[in-house]
Amino acid sequence: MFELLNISPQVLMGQLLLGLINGSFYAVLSLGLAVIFGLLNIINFSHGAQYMMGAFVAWMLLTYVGIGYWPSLILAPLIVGAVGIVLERLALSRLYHLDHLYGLLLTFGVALIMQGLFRNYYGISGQPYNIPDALSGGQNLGFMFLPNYRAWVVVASIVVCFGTWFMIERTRLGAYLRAATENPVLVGAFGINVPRMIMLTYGFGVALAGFAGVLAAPIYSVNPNMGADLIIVVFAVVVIGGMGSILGAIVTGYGLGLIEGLTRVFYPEASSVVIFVIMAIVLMIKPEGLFGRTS
Amino acid sequence: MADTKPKTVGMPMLHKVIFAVMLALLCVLPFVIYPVFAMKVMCFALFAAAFNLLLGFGGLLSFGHAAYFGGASYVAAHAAKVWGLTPELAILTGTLAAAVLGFLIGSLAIRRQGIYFAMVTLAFAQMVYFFALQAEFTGGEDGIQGVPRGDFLGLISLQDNTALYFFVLAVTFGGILMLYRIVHSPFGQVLKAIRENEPRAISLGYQVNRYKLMVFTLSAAFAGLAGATKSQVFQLASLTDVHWSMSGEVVLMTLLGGMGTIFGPLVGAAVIVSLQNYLATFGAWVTIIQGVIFVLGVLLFRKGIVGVIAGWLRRPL
Amino acid sequence: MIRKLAMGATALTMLGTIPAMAQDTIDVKLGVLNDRSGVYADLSGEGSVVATRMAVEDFDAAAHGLNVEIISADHQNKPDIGSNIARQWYDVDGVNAIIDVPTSSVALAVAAITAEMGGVMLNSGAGSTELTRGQCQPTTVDWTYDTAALANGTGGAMTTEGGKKWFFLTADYAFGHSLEENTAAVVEANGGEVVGTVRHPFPATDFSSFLLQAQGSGADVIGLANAGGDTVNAIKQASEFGITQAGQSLAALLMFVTDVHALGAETAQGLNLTEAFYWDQNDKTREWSARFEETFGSKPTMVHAGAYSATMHYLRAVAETKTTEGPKVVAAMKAAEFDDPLFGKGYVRADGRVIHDMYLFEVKAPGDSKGEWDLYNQKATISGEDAFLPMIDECDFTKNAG
Amino acid sequence: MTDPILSIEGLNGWYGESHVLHGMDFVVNPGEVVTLLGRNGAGKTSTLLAIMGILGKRTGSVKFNGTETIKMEPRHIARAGLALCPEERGIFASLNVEENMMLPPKVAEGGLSIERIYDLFPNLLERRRSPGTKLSGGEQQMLAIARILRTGAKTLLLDEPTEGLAPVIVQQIGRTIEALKAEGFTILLVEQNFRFAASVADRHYVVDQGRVIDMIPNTELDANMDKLHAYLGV
Repeated sequence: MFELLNISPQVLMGQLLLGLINGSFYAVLSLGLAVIFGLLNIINFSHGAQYMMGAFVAWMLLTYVGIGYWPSLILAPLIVGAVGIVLERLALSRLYHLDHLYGLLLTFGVALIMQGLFRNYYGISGQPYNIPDALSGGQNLGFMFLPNYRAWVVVASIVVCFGTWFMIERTRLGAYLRAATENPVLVGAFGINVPRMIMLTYGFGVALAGFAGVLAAPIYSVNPNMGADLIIVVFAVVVIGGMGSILGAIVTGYGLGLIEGLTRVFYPEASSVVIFVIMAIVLMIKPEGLFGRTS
Repeated sequence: MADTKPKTVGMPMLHKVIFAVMLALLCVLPFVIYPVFAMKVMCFALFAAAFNLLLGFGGLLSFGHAAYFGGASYVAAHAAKVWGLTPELAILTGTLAAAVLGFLIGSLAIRRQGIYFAMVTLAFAQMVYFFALQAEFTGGEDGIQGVPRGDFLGLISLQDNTALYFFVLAVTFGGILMLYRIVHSPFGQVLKAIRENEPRAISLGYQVNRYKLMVFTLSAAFAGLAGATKSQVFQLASLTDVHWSMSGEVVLMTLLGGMGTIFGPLVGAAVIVSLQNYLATFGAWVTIIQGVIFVLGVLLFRKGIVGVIAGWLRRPL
Repeated sequence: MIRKLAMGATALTMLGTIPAMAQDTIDVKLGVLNDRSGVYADLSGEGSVVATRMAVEDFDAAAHGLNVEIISADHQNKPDIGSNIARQWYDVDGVNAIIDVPTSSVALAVAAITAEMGGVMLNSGAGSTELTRGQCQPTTVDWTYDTAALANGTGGAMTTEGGKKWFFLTADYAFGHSLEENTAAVVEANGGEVVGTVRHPFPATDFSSFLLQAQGSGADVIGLANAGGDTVNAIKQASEFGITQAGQSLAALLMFVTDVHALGAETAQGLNLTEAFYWDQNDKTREWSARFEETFGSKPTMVHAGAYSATMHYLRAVAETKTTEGPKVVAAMKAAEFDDPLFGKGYVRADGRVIHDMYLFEVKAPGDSKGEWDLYNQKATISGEDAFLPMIDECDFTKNAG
Repeated sequence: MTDPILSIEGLNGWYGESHVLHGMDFVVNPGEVVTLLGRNGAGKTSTLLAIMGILGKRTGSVKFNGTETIKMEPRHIARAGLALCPEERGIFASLNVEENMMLPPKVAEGGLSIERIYDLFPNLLERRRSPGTKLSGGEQQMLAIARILRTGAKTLLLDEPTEGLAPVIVQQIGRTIEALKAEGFTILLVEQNFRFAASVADRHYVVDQGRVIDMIPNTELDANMDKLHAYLGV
């Protein structure tokens, strides 16, 4: 069948692998978004800007302080997360009793401010950031040349996704989180500091975005707009997976990466819209999303 | 049930006065400020008012209203340029197209609620955007350029800015008055009942989904009217008008002005369009300032400018 | 009515000041309209304002009896915002010429308004050939480049050098399509063939999938018919996937020195591209670019240079004709050939197309680069006549105007 | 006479915009089991929520162990040794039985160990990996009570622990409460099941329209039966 479409199985394999790599970014980003939505009930529209910030912080660490890729992989998410925590304390925490809409609008505004500021100071053409030496080069897989860095992206994202999933679904801290997602008031009445948990969760979700940004820095252009359109796609991923579902975000992230990859072979023009088509279909058939709980 | 049917509410004196003052000001405006700019403000005011019908009075947040606004502007531009229709017919065609599109998307979207509703509308709007990007007649990212201004009813030339201004004034002001009428009609009262308590409205025997679809279609149609008119003013239709950030912008206008108020969206649109216009020299600061407005609006003035004023006056505005 | 009164008042004041104006000072208002916050902000943006101001100073406008004022605005790459500003500038602010205007959709809208209002459109930033063909206007002067010239430069040179089989990575919008079409025609005219095309959404971040398809096609050259961030990302990823090491060459069909700078010589080395201007070409360009850098902080792009030279030529024509009426000034610009410090000898053709040399550059290897901005080796010069498309009859305004 | 462990004076409470408590006054002494009786909507559950600090807004005085808590955050009140077993049990669906059990942090020494709890409720041990809400109603109630026994809190607020449960389970809960009382726990109980209340409590406060209108010691219950029926509208 693939031969009929003029695509050899080898090429298809390659494309699927690339889809998986893209899916890695979607998975890490939508995971952060889902974690935040789960506990805060806020759609974090500044997620794309925070992803951009992760890449920029890595670049700044390198340019101004001389800190390289590996330390940045830890440091940049921490810094981005800390900025997120400030935002949560100053602004978001005042909105929890309101409709979802307000959180979305506030974070949308924050995204505009962040992107605008970076644009003012660093221009738009982007900054160079090289692949770390340890990961330069690549492997010839027979059906394609796989750059080492891309392989690392997949590994890193799987580790982070699995780690996050494990932390939330299998640890005591995660149990607090899940409980607070269901009934924050009761969890507070048990003596747990829910506001601090919410603050840290937001910081963590944002740090995930920052992490994705550092991962992206060596392969995509580090520029202020890099997250602007991505947010809409990641948003769709979370909705398809089921708002707030951790597993849903991860699986859908990788899955849609693959589907997008296939679209790029068969109908490349549509690769940016295919996710929305799927989102519309999913919402029509299973409105709570593929992995969402019906409530 | 039958005997408690909500009645049409007459226009309160205060609103009559405001509309009259507004109209008077608008008649003088083109001699004071640049008419094309004023026309742009009016188009966006109508767009925001149409959006507000859905969000503020219907309680439905659409995140894809650019589809109707921009879609209609393409159709109207095409109708005027290629089919050679007169401006009023071109606008009518665009509006109809938006209404049909709104009906189709709306009939699917209204089955979902809250954030899911917003997402469905966004998804369809992205598809419309994709179509606008791909379709032959839309001219890709160049858009449809050089749309003739034409002759109103085939008689009066709209080449002159002032003539065009009064044409646009009639269309948009008329549209806004019609929206006012809709909000204060029995239909609007039912909408209000649905927004406040949907299960109760259902138990009262209202076919809630039919009302939702109707308000969605109406909102899309008026958004289309605004978009179609804009295409005649600027003589072009472009991707900007169907992009998702346009959907975000209209939310901003409505929120800033005060959603669920009559005059809020008009004020919001005027403020945002003026900002974009007068801050154009400041480059990236425009986005930053818009962002700051969003943040402050959400934190401090959730009721919006007009909402706050209405609170002082203790009168609905 | 109020406006008429106002005009009457202005007329009165003018009457009153006639003695002072006996020296025939002409007020000239230039509007630099470009992208100051979006993707083209670095390659045009504030830099074009700086370049325009330099032109006014270098021309010594006051000595020529011109009183020049420059204003600027951000069109945000939106045609409606751009055309609104343009109309307002002509209608209210009394602007005589609009300069730069990157983004084809905005440029086309502004060109139409300019013709209607009798201004002058000095295009430097936009690359659409439509400006001097399908949608040509008697008041348009298209100074710096267009997609056809880029296609001729890069496509022609690379095909004759042996890159016979081409694969295009095209941004899926009108600009990308026309860039691809122009280049494909040149490639075929030079005996090459197009073995495949993939149209990617605009904007896109990940190009690996498309690059893999390009790699699988067995093409000699991968032509990047896109712009800005898309091109940068595609090149970055091509280097990552070892495309060039594997023997395929990359041709960026629209790329500016700021993009190359953003990529760094490390990643961009060996890349072929065509530009109309490079700061390090000769003493004159170096001298001017140094002055530019002093005010602006970085080296100029060809768009900045174009804004400078177009303004120079425009001011010369205004000083000569002693009018700011668009059609007359443009006619004068077309009548006189120029010898410009930045663009060399050239002329404005009847359709508004400015004919000057274009250059094929190759990005230096990092070892050969002596500084952050030392990026290009000049490979070939393409004469203006060869670079640009021939004029179409409908746009021969000198003839049509009679 | 010892000081009361819980002393409520002039407690007003609001749920959103609506004013639900209008000056509650009552005390609970150490080691007592006290019930709040009253019709639906009388304000019993709101009283418990107000004591925990999780009703929308509250004024007046709530002294716990002599400390004024009216301005304290819920989590600090909990840390002081008050534990709530909420209406409808508040078992978390996304947590398994053991996670539900381990959720409330220890607030004092002397809580039941997990082994002891599993001894008491062997069903819970068997199903410790099942999602909390997959248990039967009775098991969920056991879980909800067990969970707060773990924390070491000695004053428990139980909101209708018998609601919707089979008689044999209700009896079991009754025995549990008696056992807790014997161990020195203080319990404030909200009940609709009047007979159950009578079987475990020392005193009963009758609540109506957000205030206490009467107090009946359990020993005088029989004598006051008619009055009580009138209050409760049975």
